[in-house]
Amino acid sequence: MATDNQQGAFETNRDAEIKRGPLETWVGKVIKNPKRAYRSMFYVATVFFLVTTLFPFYWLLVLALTPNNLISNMGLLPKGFNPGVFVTMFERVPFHLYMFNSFVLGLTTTVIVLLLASLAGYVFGRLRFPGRTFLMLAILAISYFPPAAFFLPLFQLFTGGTNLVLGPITVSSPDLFNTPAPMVLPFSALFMPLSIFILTTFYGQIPDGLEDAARVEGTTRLGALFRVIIPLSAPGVATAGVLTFISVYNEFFFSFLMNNGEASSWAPIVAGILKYQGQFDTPYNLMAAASIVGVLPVAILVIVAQERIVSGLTAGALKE
Amino acid sequence: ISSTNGGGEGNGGGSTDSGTETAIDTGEVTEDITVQIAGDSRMSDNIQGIREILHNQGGLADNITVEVIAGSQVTNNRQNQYQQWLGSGREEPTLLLMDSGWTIPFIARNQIQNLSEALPDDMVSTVENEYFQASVNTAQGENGDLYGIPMFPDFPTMQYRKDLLRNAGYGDSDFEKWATESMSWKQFSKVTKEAMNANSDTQYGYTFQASVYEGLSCCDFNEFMTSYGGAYFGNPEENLFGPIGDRPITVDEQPVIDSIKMVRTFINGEDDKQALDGITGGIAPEAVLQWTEEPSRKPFTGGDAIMHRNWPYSITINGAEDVFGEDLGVMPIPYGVSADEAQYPMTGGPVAALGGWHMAMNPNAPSKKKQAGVQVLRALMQPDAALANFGLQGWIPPRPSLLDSKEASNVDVIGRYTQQLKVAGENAIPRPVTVVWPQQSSQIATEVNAAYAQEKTPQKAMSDLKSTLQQIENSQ
Amino acid sequence: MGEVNLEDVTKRYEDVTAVDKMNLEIRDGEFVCLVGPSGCGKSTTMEMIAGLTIPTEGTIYIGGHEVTNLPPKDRGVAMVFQNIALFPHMDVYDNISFGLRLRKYDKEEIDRRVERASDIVQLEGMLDRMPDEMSGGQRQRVAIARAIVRNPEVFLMDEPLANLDAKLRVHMRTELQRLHKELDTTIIYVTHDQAEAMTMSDRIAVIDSGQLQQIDPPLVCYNEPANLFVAGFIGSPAMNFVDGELTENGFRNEKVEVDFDPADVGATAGDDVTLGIRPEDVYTLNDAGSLANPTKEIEAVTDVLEPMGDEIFVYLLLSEDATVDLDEESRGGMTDQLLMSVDPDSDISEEQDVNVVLDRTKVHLFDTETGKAISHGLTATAPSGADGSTAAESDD
Amino acid sequence: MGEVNLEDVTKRYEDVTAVDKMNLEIRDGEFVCLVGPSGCGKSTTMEMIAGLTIPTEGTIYIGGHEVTNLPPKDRGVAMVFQNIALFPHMDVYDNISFGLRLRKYDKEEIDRRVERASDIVQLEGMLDRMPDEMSGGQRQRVAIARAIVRNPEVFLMDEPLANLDAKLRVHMRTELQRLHKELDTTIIYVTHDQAEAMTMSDRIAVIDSGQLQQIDPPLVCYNEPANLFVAGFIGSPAMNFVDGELTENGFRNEKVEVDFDPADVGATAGDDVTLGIRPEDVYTLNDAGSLANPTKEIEAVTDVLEPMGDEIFVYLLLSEDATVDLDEESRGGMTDQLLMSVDPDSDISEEQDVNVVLDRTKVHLFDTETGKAISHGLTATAPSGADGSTAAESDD
Amino acid sequence: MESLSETQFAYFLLSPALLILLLIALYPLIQTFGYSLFADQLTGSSRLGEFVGLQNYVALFTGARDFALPSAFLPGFSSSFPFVTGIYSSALMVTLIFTVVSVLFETILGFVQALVLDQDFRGRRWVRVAIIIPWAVPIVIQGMIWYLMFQPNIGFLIGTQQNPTFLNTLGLSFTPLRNTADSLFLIIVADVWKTTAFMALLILAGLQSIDRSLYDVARVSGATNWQQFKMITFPLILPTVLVAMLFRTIGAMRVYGIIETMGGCTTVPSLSCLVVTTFNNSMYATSATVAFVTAALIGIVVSVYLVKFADAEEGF
Ligand SMILES: Nc1ncnc2c1ncn2[C@@H]1O[C@H](COP(=O)(O)OP(=O)(O)OP(=O)(O)O)[C@@H](O)[C@H]1O
Ligand SMILES: Nc1ncnc2c1ncn2[C@@H]1O[C@H](COP(=O)(O)OP(=O)(O)OP(=O)(O)O)[C@@H](O)[C@H]1O
Ligand SMILES: [Mg+2]
Ligand SMILES: [Mg+2]
Repeated sequence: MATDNQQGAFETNRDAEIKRGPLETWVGKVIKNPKRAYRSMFYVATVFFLVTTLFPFYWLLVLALTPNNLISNMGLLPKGFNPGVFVTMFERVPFHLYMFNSFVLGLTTTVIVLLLASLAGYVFGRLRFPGRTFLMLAILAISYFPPAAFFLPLFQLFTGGTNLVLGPITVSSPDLFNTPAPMVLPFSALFMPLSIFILTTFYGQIPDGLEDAARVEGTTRLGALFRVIIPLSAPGVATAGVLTFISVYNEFFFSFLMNNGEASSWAPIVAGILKYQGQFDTPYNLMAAASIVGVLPVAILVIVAQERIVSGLTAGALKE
Repeated sequence: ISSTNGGGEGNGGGSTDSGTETAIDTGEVTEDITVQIAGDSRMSDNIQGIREILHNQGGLADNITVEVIAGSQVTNNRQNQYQQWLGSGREEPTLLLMDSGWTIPFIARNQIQNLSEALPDDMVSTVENEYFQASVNTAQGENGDLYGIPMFPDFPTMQYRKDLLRNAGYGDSDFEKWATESMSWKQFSKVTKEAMNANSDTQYGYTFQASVYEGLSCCDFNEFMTSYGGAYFGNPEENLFGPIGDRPITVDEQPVIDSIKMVRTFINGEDDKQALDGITGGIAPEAVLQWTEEPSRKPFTGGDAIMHRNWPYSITINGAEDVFGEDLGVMPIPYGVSADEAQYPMTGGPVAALGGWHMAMNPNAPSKKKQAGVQVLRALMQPDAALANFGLQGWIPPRPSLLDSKEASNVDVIGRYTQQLKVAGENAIPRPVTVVWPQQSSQIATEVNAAYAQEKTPQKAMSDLKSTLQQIENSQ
Repeated sequence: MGEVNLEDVTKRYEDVTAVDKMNLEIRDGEFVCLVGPSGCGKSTTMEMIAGLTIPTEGTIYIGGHEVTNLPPKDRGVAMVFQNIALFPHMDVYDNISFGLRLRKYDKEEIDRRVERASDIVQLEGMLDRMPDEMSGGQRQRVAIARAIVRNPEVFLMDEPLANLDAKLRVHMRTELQRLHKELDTTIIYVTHDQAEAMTMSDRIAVIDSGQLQQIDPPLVCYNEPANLFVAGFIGSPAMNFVDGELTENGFRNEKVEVDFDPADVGATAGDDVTLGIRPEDVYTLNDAGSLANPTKEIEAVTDVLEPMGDEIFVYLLLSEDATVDLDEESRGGMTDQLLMSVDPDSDISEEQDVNVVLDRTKVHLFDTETGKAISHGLTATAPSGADGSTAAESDD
Repeated sequence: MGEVNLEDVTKRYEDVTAVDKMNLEIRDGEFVCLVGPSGCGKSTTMEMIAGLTIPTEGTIYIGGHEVTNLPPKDRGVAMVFQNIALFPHMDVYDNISFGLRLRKYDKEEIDRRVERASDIVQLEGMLDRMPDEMSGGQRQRVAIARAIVRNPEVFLMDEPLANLDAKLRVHMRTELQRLHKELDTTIIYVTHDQAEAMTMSDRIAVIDSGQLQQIDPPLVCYNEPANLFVAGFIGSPAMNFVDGELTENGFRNEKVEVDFDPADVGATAGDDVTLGIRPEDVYTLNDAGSLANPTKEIEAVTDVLEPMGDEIFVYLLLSEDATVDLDEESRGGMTDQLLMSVDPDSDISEEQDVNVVLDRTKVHLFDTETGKAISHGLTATAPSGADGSTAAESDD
Repeated sequence: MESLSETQFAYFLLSPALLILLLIALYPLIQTFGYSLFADQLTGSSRLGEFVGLQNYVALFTGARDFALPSAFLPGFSSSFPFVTGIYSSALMVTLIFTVVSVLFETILGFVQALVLDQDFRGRRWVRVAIIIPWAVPIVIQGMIWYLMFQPNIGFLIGTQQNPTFLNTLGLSFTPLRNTADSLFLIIVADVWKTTAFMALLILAGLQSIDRSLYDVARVSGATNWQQFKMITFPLILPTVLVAMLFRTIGAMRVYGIIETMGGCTTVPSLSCLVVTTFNNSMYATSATVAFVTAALIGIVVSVYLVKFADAEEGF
């Protein structure tokens, strides 16, 4: 009986279709079957986002492939085709070394941040203690300041300009200029509040029961953090990690001023990109090429890494 | 942890006044030593060639090696880096390549070595007597002492398309004349308009830079203004580099206003309410208001413009065989009034804003390094070395005389235009660099751009600017 | 050693006192069931013993050492959680072996133990499933296995069998008992299943509103409940309660009369008392033949019958106008009804007049006001002066 | 209307067939319990009816309409989940009123209904608690309330009372029954509690390994189980099974002999059969007096006694060397033991020789191989030639 | 360690994070605050002049320091905020507009992106890469991309008077990057392009952490997709969204890089622009002062925000 009804509905529908245009037909179908509407909305959204996010990259590619001299009155297609730019960019600047530096800086910072922020996130997300709100706000307040506000004292500290008085002895701080330390440390401090807040929300949402179970099984609270809470917050942890890593990868202020800009002095990718730039002349094509090389692999790597981190965390990377 | 620096006395770490003035042992260094130079990527790209020049043409001893760290080419960033390095008393690098546009603030802060005290007199006097005067001025302190050796000056010129002008009826004889005898803005605008009419498929007439940036205040506007006999602070000979607060502010004078009106005519045509009489209008696109060097060069290089003001680097690009080759013409910047008619000395005529870089010395460097640094400076100053560097890195020789040399004119592309450069160099006008220039510069750029964009009348913009500049002057 | 002592332990949440001055002595190797109504504080007590919740007041000892503030891992306890709490990111093997891996047992030992545990809970072949691929009962078995792979001194089990079917439950019950014997560990066990509590435990601790009501061996709790609460709580279906007054001649109310000498039970006439009698101790006159000490007849009419297969629950109304008010049956207190359990073969039908008698030896008396038990079972014979009409007297 | 039909419904996961060609017809307004061992596919069946899981094969109808692929919201069902699944970010009130708020009921109506539902589940005064501030049983009650505030055509309840104590469970049971009557909805109910299944349901559906074994009224399942599985599964403690052979004279094995004419039960001599007898139908000679149709005596010795309060379970060993092997008791099949339930007053002790008889009318016979039931209850008298020695004959 | 009280334990675990923050953040901030109490010093080897107390702050608020700061074009922008005058108020205005608009759009778009990425479909990983790469683009390059797109005669989005593009017909000027309103708009677009990924990533993580069985319950209760979103998804990821918004708000209020690389700090002077510009001009005391005032303003905005959402989520 039910099938009869449907049959009937289907028939009328077919009759009507003949007179309708394709759009109307589609609309009709959509009204009948809202799933279809969701599906199409979903595709429209996906395509929209793909176009809007990728278009500037296409534009970057157009710039890269167009010989620098011809970059003017650009249309949607490259003027000329100069794939050699991807070779030239490495000849002009040892870009891979800068990428490597960025990588090391990013990775080190990310590890430090995730470690410390995990502890802090655990504390803020799962423990109740006096001073909690105040400390959270205080940590947050660090993010209010523009990086320039930290710079001068830090520069002195890291270039040996600050004297530490330890009782009778006065030691001047070590000269860390041109080493990763004066970048990694400020990055860690400046990007940590974000991770702390992210992890706080994620850790706070893990049911107490699971932590309890782990503790009764014989972990310490910290053990439970690393074996249960962090793995279960894997998407959040991975995201905090990715955000931190990429922030470091892109950071400009400290990356630029805490070294002399040489690849051998741990200068990161931003310095590398700027290296292409002359005082007046700007080889847009080289910079575009360098950006593509600098960004695309990293983005892909980061996504792959994120997936691996998530699956690694959740599927027992912590297994002995 | 406590810091002896306490509440913010903020004395830049180890830097001390004394270091900048002591004489340096100028004798030979005997041991192997490496001198680190904070240069740019062009230098570091050419480091092998530079070493050869230093040892072969410059006669540098073999035990001294130079090493270049390539600071950012973006001049602001470089300045910033140097401020931190020198401010905190770092020992490296020994030598620093400094923009002539901001060497003076370092001098004012006692952050670089006083070369008049430290170098042998012969070196100092060579610089003072034989180098482009404008360049030398930007490397001197208030007391007239020398703090940097000009390595290469930079002067903008007017580039043009001979092929397009030929269509408008001009020929080689005109081009030859213009190469050394610049034309007036009136004529320039007329010629440009004619060429535009003769080449209707060419999009633009004259392209230059008028974005809100340092390049407008230091250079483009400075040139327009100076070529009309205007000046920022009255007589440039006396007041260009100070004394801050004790000099007139003259941006509201008629020549300055006229220069603004002229540019408005270029952009908006002769029916702009603030058009300048005698100037042919509508030769420059509105886009110049947003253009800096490269965006303004792109259309020219791309064949879409007839006239283009830019620095020598672009001559090399535009004069290359696969671009315009011999069809690229170069002349000094046109003038508004002749030097005689101009109110102040150093103004009027085919003025060119001064760019270029000096080599300065880090006073905190160990004395052995300073000693070797002096040897490097001496080697760089050798005429043969300067000429070789012109060929290698395109560094325009800092002594006018060298531009006349055979070697100079043999340099690829730019060698064809040494005479124009020499004229420009002799008429160069530095920006009024002082410690407050950075503040003044951004205000100037803002007001001038607003006036060009018809958002303010020239008079209003300049009187606003005057009062702001006054405040800045007074703040010191 | 695995003795567990709670001394005056109290746990207060903001507005709730979950556990109230609890004193509990559990001997080494003992199997104790905690029972009590939902929300009475059983889980909270377990959590405090495990160290997951810190008591607001009081002291906890395990094996003679104070552990009140010790972290769980140092207490040597294993726990099966009421909410199961499997680690969702680990497969069954990893869940079960979690505690062992923490303790760095070697691979083979772990494998051996996991295999053994999964055998016991009948999870062979599921070791690589993830928790979300399992049924409710399977998950619960994983949780049990996770606790039993370790050999702790104290097992805490919070309704470990709630999601299992009767068959499996019986199986698990015997397995746990065997385990208990083998390992000689202390087991504290929360259950809502009377059969579990009765068969497994050495002693049952009955808790109400955070307070310990009675802790005694199962049959003692069943036969000699300390108070109305325990009497009503232990036994399913629950004991019948009839409110009345104590007279010189025994218990009296409108419908029910039970004769005895108040002095025999150490009470004085005039008190308000509640009489308790379990459904299986109510007999129809037909069946009363085998009964040694019946009470006087009580007139009743049957209401609802609930056939259970192996017995039938008969709801009897004592007054004609009463209806079975399943809803408002409250714990303890007077009701106008009696529940009787009869043989499934009995030819009893709804709305039929039946006269019933109670087994005197199984009659409980409670002080209505305080709820305290006064006596369990009356003397075999009715006191002189009371008539023993229908009941055959035995000399047992 | 609320009839629910499953036609050949199958659900396969990667390597497991959770539900296997299930055919189930549930009538409008019926109360059906699904029972079966853990992991047999009960929850999966419920999920498919609710629309949360789409069957791999087969068709589902609700109220006569095909709903196989319809989203849950269009099926008019409410469900209590086995894993409870309260919304952690909502307080009790919001959890309960969730479905009503979705349907934009007005505030008063919502208040009224929530109050009613929370009354039923005895959660008054807890409406503003958050789920993590509640005990396991309290949470489960919220889950029940969340389902019953709505008046759907079909209720699905997956072990809704697993975490409740006996008392509360009885209360909830009657409440659900009342609700069922009032609303006249179809209720499909998963439970592991035999008493629940027996008392509440119109019919019980017994499932094993994803397959429906029997669907019949409770007493039919209890008294006339369709096969060995059902017989063993329904009833707690479980039915005793004794393997043997069918001879001309009836059932025979080493220890147990039951005389009857195979023709009477429609079987032929020589078949392997399994005899089933429930613990309450095993009598000691002493108690057998009341028994109309006893079998021949069986010699046994008592092993373990399990006193339950209202009865005692006695494990009998039939051969002397046998021990109670609680572990390997398998469903159906020969065991050397019998479980007997006796009155708590019986003076029976461990390791005592007792001879027992079975109630002939309660003897079940199954085909050992296929498990199919052959007969339930034997003719009142033994066939001629068999001796009816001890049993008194009645004319019933 | 386990025997520490909850409070002790909390502080114990926090100590490494607090230590590094103390050294790397608090110490320099105190130093910098010290700087703000001195006068600027442009000559001589000392970075700072004499002690002036709070005069820098006074000068900033009264507009007496405006000459030293980049100023916006549009006079309408220097509308009056209480207690703030002149350029500072216009910078505040620019910053607030930037913050509100960009954070709003980033949140909405990020949300939708996250919802898209939460679906299971073929090629999801690549769509995810696509959505995330803008976030990986260094600001210099981000600036270059958009700068060139809107550079007359280079990019194709800007036409000429004779040959306007559709953007021009919509009202974009022919030199949009020299004009405060237009460049602010374009800078917001560029920022939304880059940082939406930040939102999307965080929200996606939040979505992935939701217990799926809650949706089962909701569906059986009759929730439509929209209702599931509104009543389950949204409240459960709200804490994550709030954190993301909080940090984007703070980030946006400190915007500097993209402005500098696209329009220039003189065209669109944000609060951070003032800090960096004065810093680059060696006016360390003014820079420190502006930094502290900026931080205080951000603090105020954030407090308003926190108070407003405190009911929504107690997590903070
Ligand atoms: N997502 C899944 N993936 C794989 N197997 C599953 C999945 N869900 C359930 N199963 C399996 O399907 C079978 C039936 O599961 P179901 O949850 O229906 O059992 P159940 O009868 O409800 O059991 P219980 O009484 O233990 O709750 C089980 O063997 C289970 O392991
Ligand atoms: N975190 C908490 N905040 C406030 N009250 C709580 C909290 N945890 C438990 N409670 C309350 O404490 C009381 C005891 O809870 P507990 O979990 O111990 O009960 P239970 O005996 O285990 O009950 P059930 O049999 O239902 O699981 C309950 O009333 C419960 O609501
Ligand atoms: Mg509990
Ligand atoms: Mg189930």
